[in-house]
Amino acid sequence: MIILFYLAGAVALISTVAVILQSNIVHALIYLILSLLAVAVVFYTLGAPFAAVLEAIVYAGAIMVLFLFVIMMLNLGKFSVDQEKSWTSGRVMLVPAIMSAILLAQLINVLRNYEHSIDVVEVGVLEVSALLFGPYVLAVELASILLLAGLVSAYHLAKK
Amino acid sequence: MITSFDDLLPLLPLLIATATAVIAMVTVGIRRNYLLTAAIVIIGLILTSFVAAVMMPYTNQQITPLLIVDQYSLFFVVVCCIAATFVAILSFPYFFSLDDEREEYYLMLTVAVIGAIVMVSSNHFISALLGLETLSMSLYGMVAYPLHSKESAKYPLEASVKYLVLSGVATGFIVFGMSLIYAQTGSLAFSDLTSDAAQMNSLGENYTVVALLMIVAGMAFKLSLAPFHVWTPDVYEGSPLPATTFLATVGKAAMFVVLLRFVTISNALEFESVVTVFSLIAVASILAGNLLALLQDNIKRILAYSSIAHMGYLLIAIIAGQGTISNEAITYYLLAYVIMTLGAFAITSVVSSSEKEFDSIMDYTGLFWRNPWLSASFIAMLLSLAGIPLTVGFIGKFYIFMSGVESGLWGLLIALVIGSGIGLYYYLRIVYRMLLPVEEGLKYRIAGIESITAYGVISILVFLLLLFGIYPAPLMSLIESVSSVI
Amino acid sequence: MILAVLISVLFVGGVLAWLSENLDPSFPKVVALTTMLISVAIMLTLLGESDSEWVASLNAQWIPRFGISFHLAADGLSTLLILLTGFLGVIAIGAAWDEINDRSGFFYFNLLWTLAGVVGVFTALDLFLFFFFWEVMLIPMYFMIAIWGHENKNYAAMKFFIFTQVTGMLMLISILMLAYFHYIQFGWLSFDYFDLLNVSTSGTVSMWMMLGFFAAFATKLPSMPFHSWLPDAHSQAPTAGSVILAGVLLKTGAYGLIRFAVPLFPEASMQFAPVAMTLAVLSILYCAKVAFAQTDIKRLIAYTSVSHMGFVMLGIYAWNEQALQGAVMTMLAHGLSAAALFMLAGGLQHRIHTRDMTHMGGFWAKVPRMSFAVLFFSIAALGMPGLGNFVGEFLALLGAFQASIPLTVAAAFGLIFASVYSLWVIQKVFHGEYRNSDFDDSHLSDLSRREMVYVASMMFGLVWMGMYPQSFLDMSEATIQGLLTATESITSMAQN
Amino acid sequence: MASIPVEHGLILAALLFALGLIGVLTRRNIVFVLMSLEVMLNASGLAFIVAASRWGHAEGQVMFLMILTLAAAEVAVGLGLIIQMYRRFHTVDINVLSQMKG
Amino acid sequence: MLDLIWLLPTFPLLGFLSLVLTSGNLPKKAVAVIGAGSIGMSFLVAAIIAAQFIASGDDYFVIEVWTWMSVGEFSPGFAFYLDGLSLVMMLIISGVGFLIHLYSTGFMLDDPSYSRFFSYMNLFVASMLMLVLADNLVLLYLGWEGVGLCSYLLIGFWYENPANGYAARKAFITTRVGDTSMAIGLFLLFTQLGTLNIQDMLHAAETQWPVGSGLAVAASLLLLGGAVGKSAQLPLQTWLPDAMAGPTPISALIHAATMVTAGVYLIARTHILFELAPNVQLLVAWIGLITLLMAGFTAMTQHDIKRILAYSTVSQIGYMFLGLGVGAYSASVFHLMTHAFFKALLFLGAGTVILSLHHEHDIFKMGGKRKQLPIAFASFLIGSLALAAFPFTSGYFSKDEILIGALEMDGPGIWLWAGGVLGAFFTGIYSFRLVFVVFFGESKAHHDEKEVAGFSMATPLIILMVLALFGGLISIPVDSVFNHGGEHEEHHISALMHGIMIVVPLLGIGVSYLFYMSKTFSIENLMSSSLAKSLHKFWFSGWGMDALYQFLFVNPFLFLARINKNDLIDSFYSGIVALTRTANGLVARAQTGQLRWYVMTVIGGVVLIVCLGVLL
Repeated sequence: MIILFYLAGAVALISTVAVILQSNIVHALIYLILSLLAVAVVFYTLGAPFAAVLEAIVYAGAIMVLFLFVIMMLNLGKFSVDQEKSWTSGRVMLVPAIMSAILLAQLINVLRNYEHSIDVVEVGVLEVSALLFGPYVLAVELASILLLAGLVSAYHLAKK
Repeated sequence: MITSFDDLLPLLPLLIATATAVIAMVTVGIRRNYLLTAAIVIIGLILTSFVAAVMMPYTNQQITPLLIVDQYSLFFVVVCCIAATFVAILSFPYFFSLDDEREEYYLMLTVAVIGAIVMVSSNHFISALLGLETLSMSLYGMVAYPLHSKESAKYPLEASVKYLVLSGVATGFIVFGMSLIYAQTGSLAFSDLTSDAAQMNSLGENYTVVALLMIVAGMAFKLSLAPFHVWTPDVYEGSPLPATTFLATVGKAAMFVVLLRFVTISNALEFESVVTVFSLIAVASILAGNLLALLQDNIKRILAYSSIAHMGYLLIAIIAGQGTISNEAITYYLLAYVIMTLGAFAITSVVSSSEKEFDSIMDYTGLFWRNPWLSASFIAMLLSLAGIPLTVGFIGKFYIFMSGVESGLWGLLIALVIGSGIGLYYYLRIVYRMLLPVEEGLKYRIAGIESITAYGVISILVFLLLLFGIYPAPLMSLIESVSSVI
Repeated sequence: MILAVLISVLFVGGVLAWLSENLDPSFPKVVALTTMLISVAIMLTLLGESDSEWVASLNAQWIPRFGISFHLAADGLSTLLILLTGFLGVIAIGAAWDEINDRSGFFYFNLLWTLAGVVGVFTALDLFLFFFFWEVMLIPMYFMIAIWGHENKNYAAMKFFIFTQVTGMLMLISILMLAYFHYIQFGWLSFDYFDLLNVSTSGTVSMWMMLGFFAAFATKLPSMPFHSWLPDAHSQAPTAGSVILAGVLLKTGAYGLIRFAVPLFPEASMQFAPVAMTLAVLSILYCAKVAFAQTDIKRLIAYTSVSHMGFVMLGIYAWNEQALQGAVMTMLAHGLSAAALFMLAGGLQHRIHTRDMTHMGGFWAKVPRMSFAVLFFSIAALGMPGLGNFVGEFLALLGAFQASIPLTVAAAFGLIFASVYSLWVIQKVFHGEYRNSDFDDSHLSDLSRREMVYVASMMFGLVWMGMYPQSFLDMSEATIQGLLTATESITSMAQN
Repeated sequence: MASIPVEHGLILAALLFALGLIGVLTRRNIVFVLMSLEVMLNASGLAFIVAASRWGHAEGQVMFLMILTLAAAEVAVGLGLIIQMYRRFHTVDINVLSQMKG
Repeated sequence: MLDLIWLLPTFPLLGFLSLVLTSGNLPKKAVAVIGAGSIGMSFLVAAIIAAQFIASGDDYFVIEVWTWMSVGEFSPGFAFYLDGLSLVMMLIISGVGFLIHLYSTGFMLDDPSYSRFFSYMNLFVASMLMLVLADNLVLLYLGWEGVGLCSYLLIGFWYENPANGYAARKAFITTRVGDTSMAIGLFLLFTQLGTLNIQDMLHAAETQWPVGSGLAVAASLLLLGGAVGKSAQLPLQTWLPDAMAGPTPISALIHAATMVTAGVYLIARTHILFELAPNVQLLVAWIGLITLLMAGFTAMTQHDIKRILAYSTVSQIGYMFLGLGVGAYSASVFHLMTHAFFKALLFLGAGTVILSLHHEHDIFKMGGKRKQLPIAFASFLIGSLALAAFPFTSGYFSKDEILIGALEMDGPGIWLWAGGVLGAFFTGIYSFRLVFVVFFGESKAHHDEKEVAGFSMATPLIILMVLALFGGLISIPVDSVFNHGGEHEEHHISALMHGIMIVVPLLGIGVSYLFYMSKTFSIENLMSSSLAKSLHKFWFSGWGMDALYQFLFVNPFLFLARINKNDLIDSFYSGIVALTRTANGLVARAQTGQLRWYVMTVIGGVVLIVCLGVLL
């Protein structure tokens, strides 16, 4: 399990790096899906199978497909790949990379002290559901409102 | 867990608002009618605020871990709903001649209000996040609303994209910060971060501070505090005026309530570095906001910049949190801010429509002699923003000063004085424009039958502005009692 | 109650004046004059009552949360200044009578509201209320300058507003600190003057608080180095605005120093007195010198105002009976003489459409009555005995001499400078050869009958003040004695 | 059972978050920007799952669900905007959206 | 009748008010009646009062009309104080004043501003009477400033010419310097002695201050400052010659007979204070001496008839100061009176000359006018004789007394006496230079003009001639004022000294005769050397004092005023404005509109605050 965690983590990292460096948008999307799936595996190793499944189905599945649809609609071809290459040079990366590195360094700096190991206990769909339909039932309702907002907005914005 | 009717009753305002949204949606589904939709929404919102107002004295209840319905949240439910009602009324003439489907706008507005209601009642990460995102999600739509219209004057698309991307980044920070705190405390509810239980993980103060500041950064973004303010003018300018109004009033107020609750419950001010950072943010916001507005010619941008500064003023009261009246100060100032911002935008929106917005100060040359009433209202709003007596803005500033004095925040008070001094310049620039002799005929209509209600809104706002500025005692005692629950 | 009625009359009169414009464009001035006369009548009723105690006191709760009350009352000093306000109010309306034809309704609205604010300032005994009125009088004044001002009105109005507002906020901070100290010491919040007098403050904190008040008052007064708004405001303001500004508004600063800054912080004030007196002397000398260099006649008079108000500040910070009486007399006399000079300069500008003295000269032959009037008030301004200004300045210097000899000697040089610039004006404008190449002199006519009445009444006032100042000194005496007694223990301690 | 140090999980999340940030900062293609935002949100979700398993709670997973919902809604709106942008400007370059400034 | 002493200044004041209020609408005849009549009334009252006062035999008489102001211990009143000194002064002022007013009714007849002229004149007389009758220093200061104001107004009476305005301002401002010094002296006296009532004050000073105490020195020095300003003594004498720009009767009244002697009056009035500070008193004498010599030199070089007289006035007041300085107070006051007579006569005579010759001032353009202008000639002759202290004219008695006073003084007295005698020599030269050049020799221009001297102008001249000749016989009742305590000392002066004092002025006249009448000596020869030329130039310019003051005070002031016209402090605020604008420019540059930059600032902000949070 531990190995799987690190392995999946490494895959997730590498594929995410690929996402942000990729020029071909479809390739990038596929790397992103890979990354999400790897994260799903991480979820699993951390004892959250329900989350892992949702990550795979909703995130890697539904949302990414949405992206794919849009990319197909926009029909970004070879030209856009060249354009992307010209947009992403090392110089452009420099400052963002430094800033992110500082932030990361800060985070790692403070996280270092966290000397606690996870005793992986599986928290499955039952426990989650008990919460969702128990104390957090309002959250579910509110999430529906959130989706309603997204729906209405997206409907209005995306229509012809 | 909701187990009984007693648990449901405090949720009545939220339920009514949601019902309004549903009814409106269904109505739109059955038959599109602009007036009808607007009427439903306005009635629903008025009802919500009325119910919340009636409930206010009796209710103080935690409903599930997510929502706290106390006097304070109900007070802001009332404020947000009334403000939203006014926005809805102002929107009516504005979108009246939009060559697109106009009804969804009201839907979004209602949903946004639901988000705001959730926010002001939240003391839990989940509800705060959901409320915030519900509000933002609707705002993306509202900001970009006229983008199909051929005559849409401004850049709603640009505004919306900017807002969405930046807001997404900010949400990312908030969520990540929450996860760090959750990792530390094991609780998703707002909780005391200085308690022994929170500190037992031997993570050290820095961990908590970093987590806190990431959340604060995200919230500061939503409040457009420096240095997270850059989006404000562009989004304000690009959005249709009613959406800007909503964003600037309800959006800010709800977010500020969340920040207040979060900071108060988590005892964030116990960390000295957090106080320092807050102070720096406040000073930076006051100076940046006022300086940016200095030579600006676009009224929406001026108001955007000034809102940056006003949020900085409010932050002073947050920093003064140890004092006895800082909560009252925040509450009063927020209310004042809502009234005067709403008023200022109301006046710009009354002369504008979705086809053409008159947002350059040049457009207001000589307004005083053409329409003294409208222009006097505008001057009152601007002077209130500048904090001149007779207006609610003065009492608000008085409160801020009082809380600053109480906590001995001299540096911040000096910044406040300097900022207000600079602020006078650009408010007076607008005033002066209006006082100039009339040039060529007015470019815009200043009265139309569909604007009558909008004029009504302006009169109410002016009335409130003066009432709370001249005889604030009743409001003060109300605020004193509602603020005590925080 | 009388005071509340008085202030309301002015407020309501202002609104009526504005509204009456819709009926007929000539109504506003009539309404304004009527209002003003009614107000003066009300003011005069104060005279009978005021001998030593606070009269016409009104104390109603306003904002109980902060212990703020609507507390108005007048004593001798207030009554004097209210009367000055009333008198100059009538004069100002007179000055505007012909000059303001454009949108006169709103003009008189602003005029009356400014005066209402001023009366409020002179009578408020709650510091919050005081601050409230302090700010209220600014806005209409801003409008007056910004709408009916001259070529550079925006700049001038803005400068006026920002200067007074920013320093006003510093004062607000001080007021709040004081109220907060009251809260700490007595357990309840109060903004009442008499409550706050009991607050004992000391050391650095009290010095800072005092400086907050000082900043606001020194700006309004104005004193070096806060004076730079005044020349602009004066030169750009319409005549009536200048009259009110010079005659009354500046006096609120001096009044504030006497009523609040010193009594509330006697110890800090005593420590600060040398600095304040030095500033006063610098104002007197520096501004006299700058005045001399001006070519804009209204600007010149404005600088002289600063110079003269330096005597007031000198007198106040010398803080003894002669000095304070001198300060009060200077306030009154300068109120009349500066107002008159501004009115005449405004009249001149109205006639020849320029304020540039380099274009003028030899007007005596053309407008002898006006020339004589200007001569009279210039002479008064330079401190000619027999006229009010002399009494004030002499007493102020006499008192100041007991506090600081070197500063008084330096201030006395102001008398020389005063004669230098006063006579320079006379020379440039009225003496010399008449030449009209630089301006259109078709409207250059002598004082009208109405103007003569105003000018004569002000002359009469100055002569009265100069020849029998006792009627004024008696009114302010009780107040001053009271203040001196109240601060006696501290001042005597400071001197030892 | 095996035990994974909590900080490793959180550092993984932080790394992914930072990468997402870099993506938002560097890409000019708005679709990439949106994808990077998803990465950031996903990283936050991961952090919640890690924290949840540290406490053995289910609450963290509930939060994850909410983030998921949020991400979905945001993508929907975001993609809607992208379509409109492409329709209007025929490009996905975010630099065209800089008409307002000052 | 003594109670009515307040009527004295009231008549002229009423005259002033009625003339001002009618603002030039009265016919000239009425103006003349009001203008001169009011002074005449004053004189009448003064004469009656004087008679009664002397008859009563009291030392003094006080009446307070009303309390001017009362603040704490400070309560000066409108109170009049009459004793021998003020009696003499009020008689001179109202008497000579009346004569000059009478003269003016004729002299100014052609002037369009006839009424304005008389209004100022009346105001002057009122102020001057106030000055001399005041029982406290504040009231005296009122008169003091009032006469200064009238002097200003009258010097600049012909305002079209900017030079007149300049002279007027110069006069006012220069005297104001002295006035300010005096005001400070008043503050000092009040602070130290607690009263400004002259008699009480002097009494208090006598009892509280030992002779030579620092306070007495300071107080008397400050008062002296006022006196030298008003009386045109060193170092504030420069204004008086320029003051001749006014109409000639003004010069006669204000700048010869009355106002300029106010300084003498002040010192005489407060002589007890000066006696407490012997060094200062000596300084008074030296100032008088130096001034009289310097002015004497200058008077010999002038061409302008009025300027010669002006310098001679300065010189004569120098004598009075000399007298005050050596303690010969009554001699000084006596000289003050005789000087008033003969100098008024000279000026009025000069006025007749000037008016007759169409405003010609240069004496070298006259000549031989003896027959053409007989009355003027007579005036000049008699006036000059008195001025030059020709034996048994009025000037002779008074000047003699002063010189004897000097001689009686120990220590430097002999030097002061010698200087005074030398001055008398110069007086002889310049006074008769004037007479010889103007009235004798060949007529150079203006042959045809007739003398303008109607009844109103001739009468005063004749009266003044009599007074100038025989005024020395009047005895003034000032002993009680000055001789408090000690008996009056008899003069013990050797005949030699008397002889010198009689001869020296005659020598001066003789020298003048040799140069200007018989032309035995030639001025041209004397002037041939370059040293003489530059000396002449130096004296002509009044010892370069004007240039010196221009350089020391006026130019720096003008320079400072010019460079700081726009108010340095204002630039400070402009600087703040500029700074704000720059700051605006800087922050506004962040608003690029570029989304990626915006994201950058947001993330940068997070990085910043997180780092700050950790580091702080």
